[in-house]
Amino acid sequence: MCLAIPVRIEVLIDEERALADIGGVRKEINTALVDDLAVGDYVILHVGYALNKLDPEEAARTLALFEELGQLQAARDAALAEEGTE
Amino acid sequence: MCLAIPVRIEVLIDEERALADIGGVRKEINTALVDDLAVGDYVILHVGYALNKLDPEEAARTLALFEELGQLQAARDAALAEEGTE
Amino acid sequence: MNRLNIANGRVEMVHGSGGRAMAELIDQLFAQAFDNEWLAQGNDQAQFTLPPGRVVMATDSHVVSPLFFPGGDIGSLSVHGTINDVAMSGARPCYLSAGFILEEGFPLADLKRIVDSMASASKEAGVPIVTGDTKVVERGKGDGVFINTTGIGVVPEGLNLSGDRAQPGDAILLSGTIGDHGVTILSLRESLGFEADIQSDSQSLNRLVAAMVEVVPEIRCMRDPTRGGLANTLNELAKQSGVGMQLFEKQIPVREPVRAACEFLGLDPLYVANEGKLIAICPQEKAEQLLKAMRAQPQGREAAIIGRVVEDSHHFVQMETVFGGNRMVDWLNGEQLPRIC
Amino acid sequence: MNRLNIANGRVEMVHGSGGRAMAELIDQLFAQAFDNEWLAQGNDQAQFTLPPGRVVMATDSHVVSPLFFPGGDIGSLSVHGTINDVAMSGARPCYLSAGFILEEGFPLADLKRIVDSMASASKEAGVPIVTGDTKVVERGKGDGVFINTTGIGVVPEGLNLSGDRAQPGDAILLSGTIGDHGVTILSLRESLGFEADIQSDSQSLNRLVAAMVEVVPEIRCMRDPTRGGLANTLNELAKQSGVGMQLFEKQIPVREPVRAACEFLGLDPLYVANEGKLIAICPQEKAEQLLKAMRAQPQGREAAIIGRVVEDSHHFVQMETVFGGNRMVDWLNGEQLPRIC
Amino acid sequence: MKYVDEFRDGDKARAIAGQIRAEADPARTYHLMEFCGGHTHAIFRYGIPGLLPDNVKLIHGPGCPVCVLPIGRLDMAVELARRPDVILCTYGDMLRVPGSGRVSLMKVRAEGTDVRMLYSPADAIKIAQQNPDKQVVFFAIGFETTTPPTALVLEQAKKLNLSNFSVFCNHVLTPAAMHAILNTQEADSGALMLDGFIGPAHVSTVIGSAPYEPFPAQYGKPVVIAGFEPLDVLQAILMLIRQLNEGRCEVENEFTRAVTREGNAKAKALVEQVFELRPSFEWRGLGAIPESALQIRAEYAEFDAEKRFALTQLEGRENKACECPAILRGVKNPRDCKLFGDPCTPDNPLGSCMVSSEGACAAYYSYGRLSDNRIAAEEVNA
Amino acid sequence: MKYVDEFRDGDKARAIAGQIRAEADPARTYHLMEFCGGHTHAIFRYGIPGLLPDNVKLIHGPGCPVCVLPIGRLDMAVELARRPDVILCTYGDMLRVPGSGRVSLMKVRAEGTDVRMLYSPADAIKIAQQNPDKQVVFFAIGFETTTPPTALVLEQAKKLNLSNFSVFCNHVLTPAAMHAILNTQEADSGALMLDGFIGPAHVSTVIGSAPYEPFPAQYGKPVVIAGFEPLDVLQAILMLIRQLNEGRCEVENEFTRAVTREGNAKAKALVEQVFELRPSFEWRGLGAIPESALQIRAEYAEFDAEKRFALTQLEGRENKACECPAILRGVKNPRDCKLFGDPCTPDNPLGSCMVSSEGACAAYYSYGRLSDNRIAAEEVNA
Ligand code: SF4
Ligand code: SF4
Ligand SMILES: [Mg+2]
Ligand SMILES: [Mg+2]
Ligand SMILES: [Mg+2]
Ligand SMILES: [Mg+2]
Ligand SMILES: [Mg+2]
Ligand SMILES: [Mg+2]
Ligand SMILES: [Mg+2]
Ligand SMILES: [Mg+2]
Ligand SMILES: [Mg+2]
Ligand SMILES: [Mg+2]
Repeated sequence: MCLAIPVRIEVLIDEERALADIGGVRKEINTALVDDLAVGDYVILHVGYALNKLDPEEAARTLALFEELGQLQAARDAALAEEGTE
Repeated sequence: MCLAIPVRIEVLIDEERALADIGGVRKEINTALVDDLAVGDYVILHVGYALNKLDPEEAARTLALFEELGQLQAARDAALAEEGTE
Repeated sequence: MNRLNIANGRVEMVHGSGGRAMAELIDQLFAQAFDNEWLAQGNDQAQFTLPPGRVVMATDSHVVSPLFFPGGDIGSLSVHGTINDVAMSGARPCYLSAGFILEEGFPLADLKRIVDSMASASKEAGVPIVTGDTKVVERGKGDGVFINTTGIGVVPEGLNLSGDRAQPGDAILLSGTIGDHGVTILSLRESLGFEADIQSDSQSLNRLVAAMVEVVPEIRCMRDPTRGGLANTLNELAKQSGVGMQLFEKQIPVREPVRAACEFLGLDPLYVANEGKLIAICPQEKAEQLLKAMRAQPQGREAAIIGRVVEDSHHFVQMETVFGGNRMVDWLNGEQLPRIC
Repeated sequence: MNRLNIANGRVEMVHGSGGRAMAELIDQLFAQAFDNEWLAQGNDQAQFTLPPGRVVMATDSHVVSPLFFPGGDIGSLSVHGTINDVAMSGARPCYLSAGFILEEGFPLADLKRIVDSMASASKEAGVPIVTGDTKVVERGKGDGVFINTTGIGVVPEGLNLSGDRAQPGDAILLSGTIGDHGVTILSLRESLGFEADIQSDSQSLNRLVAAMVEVVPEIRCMRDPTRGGLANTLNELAKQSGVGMQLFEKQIPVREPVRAACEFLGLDPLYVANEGKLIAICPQEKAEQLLKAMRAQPQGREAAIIGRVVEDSHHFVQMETVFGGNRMVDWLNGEQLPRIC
Repeated sequence: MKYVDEFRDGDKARAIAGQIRAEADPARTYHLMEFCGGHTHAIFRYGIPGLLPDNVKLIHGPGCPVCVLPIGRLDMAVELARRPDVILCTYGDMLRVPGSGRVSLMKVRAEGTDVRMLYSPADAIKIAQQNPDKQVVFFAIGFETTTPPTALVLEQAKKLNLSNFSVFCNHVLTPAAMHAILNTQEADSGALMLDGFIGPAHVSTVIGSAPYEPFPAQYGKPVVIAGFEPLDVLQAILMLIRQLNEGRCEVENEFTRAVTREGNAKAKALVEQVFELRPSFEWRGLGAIPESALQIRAEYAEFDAEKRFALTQLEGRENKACECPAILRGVKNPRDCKLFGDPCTPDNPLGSCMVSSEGACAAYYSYGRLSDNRIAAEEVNA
Repeated sequence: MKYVDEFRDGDKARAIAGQIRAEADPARTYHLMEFCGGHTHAIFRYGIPGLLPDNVKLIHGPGCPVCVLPIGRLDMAVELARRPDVILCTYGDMLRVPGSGRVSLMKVRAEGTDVRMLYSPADAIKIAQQNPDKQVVFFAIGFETTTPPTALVLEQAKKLNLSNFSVFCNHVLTPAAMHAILNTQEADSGALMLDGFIGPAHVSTVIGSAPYEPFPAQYGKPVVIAGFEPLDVLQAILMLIRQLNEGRCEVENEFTRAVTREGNAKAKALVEQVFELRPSFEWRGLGAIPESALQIRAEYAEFDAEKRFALTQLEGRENKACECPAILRGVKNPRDCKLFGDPCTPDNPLGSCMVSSEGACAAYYSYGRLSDNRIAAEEVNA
């Protein structure tokens, strides 16, 4: 029910409508709930309505965090491999 | 368009409706256009409505006329046969 | 597996989705009623071996309204209709497929009645329904149930029946009374609403055909006079064979109520549909023998020789009326009848 | 014979009456497009000989909405769908029948487009439409056109494919990307109204199948993952064979726009219909050889090994997700999708 | 079927036909017009022309209500049917008649409009009751046979206070048309060969035989009212030949079992109550004929579709090559039309006479194009 | 798909899962409730339980709007749908939920009523415009995510002056439900084992993170707001474990890319303008919760289906053996229900939790009934 997905704004049609893209799928969406949209912005799309803008910097930060955890895991894997070869 | 057929009144349902029979087919008909109907009467049925009563004596008279012509024809046939055998 | 609520349930869109609900419908309704080894294989197709001979294939979709009528229903009709089309080639019908298009909201109890009726028609004729398909359309996009059946059969060695083989001098035989099916369906139309002691003649003719071709393998062609009735089917054959036909009205069996109903509806029984009758054309010298063989079968008890093939470059079908005059029996001309098959 | 007004005419009730108007429709539209010796016989059934081998019969009614879509229409779909069902047994499809249920008022121009599309699909696959039937229902009792096709074919000697033959250890192969057909149809729904650079994968697979069984006659079974998609078809096979299956999500080809559309519609591509894809199960040691044979065909260029048959008393289909977890891939559960086939 | 089968007896037919041959004067030709389509239909269906000597010629009259309706009136019905709020109901034959540009009600129905075929006008009332959101219009056509049921339906609608029912009235009058036939240019110039009328069967059950009395008196044309069964027709032909041979010229009644001089008084009174004469009405083939049709009286104005929908009279576009007008005036035969049979057929009618089985062209086409390679039934049964 | 695929990466998942195993204290159990059905769905679809150590237990919360709607409200929608003048529109999942006597909207539709599935509430407006003769009712359900679109639609209906459109409002509030869960008898008695919440993703994009601040403060339960992608869920689990290990108890936000403390001010203002708090609303499983749902303000009363149709609250008949209520309170697992799997399945749902793929029973049934004979992908490709 709360199914929603990030889509990229491709064209601003008017105050309330935009053309959005996700993975090559283009769809007209309602943007009345979100101010100050620009082409290239990502918004969360729900039942045909943009709910909110997505913050690319925050997304990058979260992904960086995952990256760090990935390095920790690599270290653990290496340690495990070492153990295994001992 | 003026397709109509004699049917026999089987049951008088009310002032305006009767059950009629033709050759074993039973159908409810409207009788509002014909007064003084009785079971056993034949009426001319058209687009679901009885148009008129059929007069059995007149029908018999017409058929008797045909019968006479039939006898004339039989006589002609006999004469022709005679000719043929001559 | 959930149990279908056959008593009170209805067809829902999900029954056509390809998922579990459809599998349940198929298992509990179709497979149970038709019950044979091929369906039980559970594949998207049936496999079997056929006896040697030419193979025959015929198909009919059935859209009759109303679905139930005296003498049958869309289920039995769909089995008879295709078995008969296969049999008209002289073939022994061997297997049937069944494709259902169900309308959302159709009562499962009615569907079961129809499917059971198909099953018993199929069993009675000895022709199993070996593969099938079910689709569901939204309410308002169908009419309860439409059923396509397709049949295959095999023509025994030595037979060669085809609509283009009638020859001047051949006799035209009819297996029984005409008009029963069409008039039965008409009698159910609310606006016509008449009652008569008649019922559809819907029946399988494969056993009759087997008896006929055994006795007279020289039969030129057979055809079942369904939509368009006797008149139209004879015109088809006349055109295909490039011949004319001469019929005799007084030899064509018509039940009294059928004649009467046609009379008050302004219809001609020659154009009214049948579902369990056949026309056969054979050399004149075999006609009596064939007639005897037909009358010996329950489906041919009222068979009659109704006319003869004649030379006619116009390919006209004509009929001597009971009245003594001769008239044309033309192709059916766009008559407005309810859906009958 | 009158000329049909194909450009501006519409289907009328009289086109289904069995009379001259119907004969005109059949002659000028169907017979002309399908054009083959069997139809030309003009009988109510087609006769032909079959090569030796087990005979296979499959049927499907097609009720897709909309009738025309990128990559095909109900006409081509109805030819592909049944050819594929026949071919999935390993058979060479030989002949098709076609049964039309037309809605009063349907434009003849659209009907011609559909019939022409059937004709070219049939020609391309080398499987002629040899017999047919036409019914017309009143406006509001149908949905433009429904088409039933039934096919028969012959299984070459030495092949024995059936859905109950999968064995633990067998490899599961898929002939290409999934979800293209279903998502294409969804994209045309007015209320969804999205655009994507995709089209239906509707195509005949008989040539691909012929190439496959020639190289690997040991194939256990094949099936086309149509309604219910890959997930449902694999569950069917698992149930029939009494086995489980283990899939690997990352090996299942899905086009990006299909994945994206499913994402925003809340669908799973595993459950979305395909019309030109097949699943094959074969002994593990033949898998690479089969994959190579598939990839050599235009219909199998994107083929992949997507999993393995395992022992499982629950007959579960499971999938290792791209994420690394394992999940069940259950039967389709009453999803509400538009009519897609 | 009593009163039906007796009147189709083959032996009697031979007898009457024999008598006709015996009495018909070989030195002259008898041109007899069957006014009614019902007679035309019976004549062809039972093969009557084959029983008659060559000098007895039947001319098909305009007594087919489908045939005589001018295209403009049909176009008005098409306009009505195309209104989204309207359900148009009419008799089956009317559905296939081509209007201007060959648009028939059947084609309009295939476009998606709601056009329904009626078996009885009473059903139109039911449809109105079942569709309170719609305007149900009964497109009424027909001669005096069909008019009383329409009158009853209008009365019923008034009683039921139906606000969504009306009648598009096209009822026409038989005697007026007979007068018109005898007053055409062709009739005046002698191109119309007509020695007498086979008079209407069922129309006469309603109006009686009296209204035909002017024809012998005014035009010197005898009239024999005949039933629609084939023996009735044969007998009427014999009776006309006798009148002509004997120099008599009167109204005779062969159909005495159903027709009296007065007709059905109750039906006539009802028609009088609901309808009144139109000052003039256009007939296909015959042009505008004064006082030849009925319109709905002011008391029933709310049920008059012409008033409710403020219909304006349309000028139909006739198919120029179609000979229906001349055929309806009795001066041409279907065979005289270049379109007859190709391309004009009952499946693809180009004119109204090819639609109803009572139309001369349709009857001629469906029953009359005979070849002559008959064999006898006896031979087949040998 | 940007911002989607990166959050489903299998290697990263192994890394976070590894970190969870490294940090989770084997000596204790972590009971974490994902409030949202969206999380429940992701957890099962991506096989997250298999990646977690045994002592990290996920509890499925009531955050599935289909699941928590009481049967009585559904019965009211059924009543509406059965009105001949009504077209009832709603989201797809709602169609299959069994109401009293197992009557679902899908079954009512099969009866012949006009029930339509919506993809977007904007379509309800279109349907109303296309069907001026009908009353179009949008059966609106959902948490704060779904509410702003409904508000927009109500505003639009008012602007368009639609006289045949109304909304049957069943919008509910997340924080109120969270409070309720922590205030049940079971919670008081300690039968509810709950150490912290994985907080809503899309609800929080609208309402922000601030509304969760009472939960640490009032109940000592930490909350980590998480996106609906599987890496988000794993990361949130890690963050909760860390809070619990470190003895912290606060609201944290894993979904910073879309959620701020304040949420979407414009959407909140619009909701405030159109809706107001209901004094009390019945939740399935949780009973009546004060101020837990919205109703349409008096200014929009003409578009309120409850007022337009004078609906009275119905008492639904629950299936007695269905454990949805306890599951929704977090104290039972689908496996605890005797009906689970037989006869209750997604195709034959006996309770609401078996309907939506976000319902705990459905998610569990469709994705979670795993056997353990996995083989590795590497082996297959060998
Ligand atoms: S044949 Fe056709 S076109 Fe010619 S007069 Fe008759 S109806 Fe008119
Ligand atoms: S399994 Fe079905 S009956 Fe049991 S709790 Fe879940 S939804 Fe209710
Ligand atoms: Mg057939
Ligand atoms: Mg048939
Ligand atoms: Mg046939
Ligand atoms: Mg199928
Ligand atoms: Mg199939
Ligand atoms: Mg198929
Ligand atoms: Mg298949
Ligand atoms: Mg057929
Ligand atoms: Mg209309
Ligand atoms: Mg309703």
